[in-house]
Amino acid sequence: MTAMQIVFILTAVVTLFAALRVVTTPNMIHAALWLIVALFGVAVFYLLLSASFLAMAQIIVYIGAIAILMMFVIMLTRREMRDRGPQTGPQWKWAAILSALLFGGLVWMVKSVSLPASPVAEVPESSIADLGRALVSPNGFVIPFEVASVLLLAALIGAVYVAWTRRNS
Amino acid sequence: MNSWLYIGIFVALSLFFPALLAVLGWFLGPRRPNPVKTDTYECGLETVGETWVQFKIQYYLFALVFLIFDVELVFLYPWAVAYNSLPLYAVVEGVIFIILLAAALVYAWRKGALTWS
Amino acid sequence: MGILSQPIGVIAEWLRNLFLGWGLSEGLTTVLLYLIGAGVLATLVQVWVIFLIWFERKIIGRFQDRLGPNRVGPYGLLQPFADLIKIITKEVIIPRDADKAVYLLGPIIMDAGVLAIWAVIPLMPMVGMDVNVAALYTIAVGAFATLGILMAGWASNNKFALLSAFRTVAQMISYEVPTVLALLIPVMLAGTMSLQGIVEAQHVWYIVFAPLAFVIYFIASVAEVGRTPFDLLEAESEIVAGFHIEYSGMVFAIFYVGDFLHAFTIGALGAVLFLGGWRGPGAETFPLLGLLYLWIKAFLVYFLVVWARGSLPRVRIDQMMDFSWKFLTPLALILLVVAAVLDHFVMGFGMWGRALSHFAANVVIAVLTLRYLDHYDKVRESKRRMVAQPGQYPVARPPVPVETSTEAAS
Amino acid sequence: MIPLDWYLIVAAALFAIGLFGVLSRKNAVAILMGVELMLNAVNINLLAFWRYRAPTEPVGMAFAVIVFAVAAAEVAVGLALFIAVYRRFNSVVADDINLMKW
Repeated sequence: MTAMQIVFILTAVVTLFAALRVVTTPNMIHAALWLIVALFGVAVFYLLLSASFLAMAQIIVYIGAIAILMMFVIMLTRREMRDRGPQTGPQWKWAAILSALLFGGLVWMVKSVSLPASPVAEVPESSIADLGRALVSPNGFVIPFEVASVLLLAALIGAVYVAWTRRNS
Repeated sequence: MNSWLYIGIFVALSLFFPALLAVLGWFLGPRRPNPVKTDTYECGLETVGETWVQFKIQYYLFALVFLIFDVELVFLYPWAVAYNSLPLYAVVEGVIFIILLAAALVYAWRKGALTWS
Repeated sequence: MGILSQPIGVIAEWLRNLFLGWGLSEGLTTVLLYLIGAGVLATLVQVWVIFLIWFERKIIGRFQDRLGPNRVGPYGLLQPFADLIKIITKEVIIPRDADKAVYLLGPIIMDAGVLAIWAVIPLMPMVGMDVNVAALYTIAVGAFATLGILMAGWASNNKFALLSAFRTVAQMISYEVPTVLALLIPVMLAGTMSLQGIVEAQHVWYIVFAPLAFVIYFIASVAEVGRTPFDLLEAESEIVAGFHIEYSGMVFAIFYVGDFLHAFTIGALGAVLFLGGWRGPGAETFPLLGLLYLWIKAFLVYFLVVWARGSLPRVRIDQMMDFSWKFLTPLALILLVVAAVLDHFVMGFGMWGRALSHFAANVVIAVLTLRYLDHYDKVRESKRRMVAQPGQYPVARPPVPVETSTEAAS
Repeated sequence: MIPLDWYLIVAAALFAIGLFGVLSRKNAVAILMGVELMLNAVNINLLAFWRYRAPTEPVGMAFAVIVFAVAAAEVAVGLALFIAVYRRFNSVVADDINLMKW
């Protein structure tokens, strides 16, 4: 067992435990904080996969912005500091069975195909510059790149329109 | 990979140092809690009402505009790294991207979402 | 390869051989070396903060025509240590209704989010961990400082702490946008996100290329730290405190230390990004000189922060939000577009030609911005309701208003 | 070196947990958190396949970046809807919002 594998297993345990807490804890703020731990674990996975740019983007976008936004909304949409009562619906047993089935099916599928044990090549030094070039090259992702920008613009307009009314103050 | 090992160790240490300070303070300081001392501090008065205030939607709007900007800026960083080797049309594509970003800003501005009231 | 040309290398080599001589494995030796390096740097930086506290009190004292601390030790140098001993013996009060784990984690995460930035700062040539996303790393780590504040405010179970945390976070994320935009310009000019690479690319300091970007970076960072003139959330002279109202003793001191450390860290980052980092005469042959240069430059920027604190009045929250979203962000966007288009055409002009054309463009933008602001001011002035002004009107009663104010409605 | 299927199994577990969250939670924000977990699981898969199959080409990274943008847009609009709903119903519990149910 190499050091990388130990780091991987530790990260996996922490991430999955945090994810479980996200879906089970009754306190919504705690759920958001556990979500941050889980997302941080995913960022560590990205680092292990040599995708350092995406690891940083994960932290900036998910932890720095999305998680903060979620905490804001949780604090905006509640009437008491402490949440009381169960936070899961009556259908939680069916949900658990379905999720377990899905997980079992996925594991069976992963195990039934032969997958490489090690990467075919190293990630080149210039991978970030390559990504930058690919995002604006006509043979690459220029259309998704600009469409993503338009999508975000649309999301902003939609969200501001929906959430913002003059009367709320 | 080695650099990330170092950074990982550094991050762990930077969590450890303030934690150590907190533990030091906990053990070296006195501990004599009483109901008045551990009460919520509100300028010396009794706490009025639940600890819940209807916060303004304003905060959400700032965080929202920030989220959109953050994601788009993350898109721009690879473009900036590759900048030196980009042909003119690729630079222009980046500029179009920035202009779309500016359009988002202008919309939020015109809508009044950025005005603190 | 003497101790002067490769100080860290020599020491690291010596330690490595020592550890290997003890029979430790190669991997464990590397981990131990990193642990020692990180530990030494983190400790030095934190001890440095103690000196900074003394320095800032002294300087602010002089600004305000006082002496500052002068009782404990020569020039009051030991004052922060006396304060430290005092605060360490104070009780850590945890409010009854607080969410204890989150309450204690808040300051720790906030402080760690500042300290961890030092992992990637290039201290001298060849030293400092060089990752290819270091510029983004500094922003990513900064996100944790924001998170720590939100946690602290929420866990205190105090509506004023929570309200203040909301405002602080709104302020921090608002000013993060211009910071990130300003950071994009050095990255674009250097063609790399590695801070070591950015320093090496600065044959001409980037403050010549992009003086306005430096100004934006500086203002936005000061606002992110929440220093005067942007400290309305903990306005010491007006309200009790901000999000840390329920904190006391050493746990409060962590916030305090984090605040000072953050101010110096933005100085170091500003020096690395815009002032050439460790660059200076002889730095390549004697790396320790590079460390000295970096420290002096970082200290200069830090002094600017203290200077601003000593001389500027506090702004209102609406002014502060407007300043970020309606002035700094559009300006940074314009700067970015101009720099991107201009640099493509002047790339072949040689180092100084490129630098000077960027500088000229910056001057033009600065002049246009100032003229626009002047014009905007006049327009606002003419729209404002006329009020009595001493000396202009003999009676205190204002004349009939010509135009009603439009500002009150918005 | 870590085998590829480790990543895939962790991603599958994360996806299953996210799905459980989406199906079982009552609070709408918590449901959105489950969706975030699922999106992250997908991203781990994308990057793992990129790393092991085609690390020399930036395709996988570009895909992951686009997923980021979609996730951000989804969160922004979703949370805005919750705020609008909260203003109307004074609740973000999914079962309470049943105006369109019958």
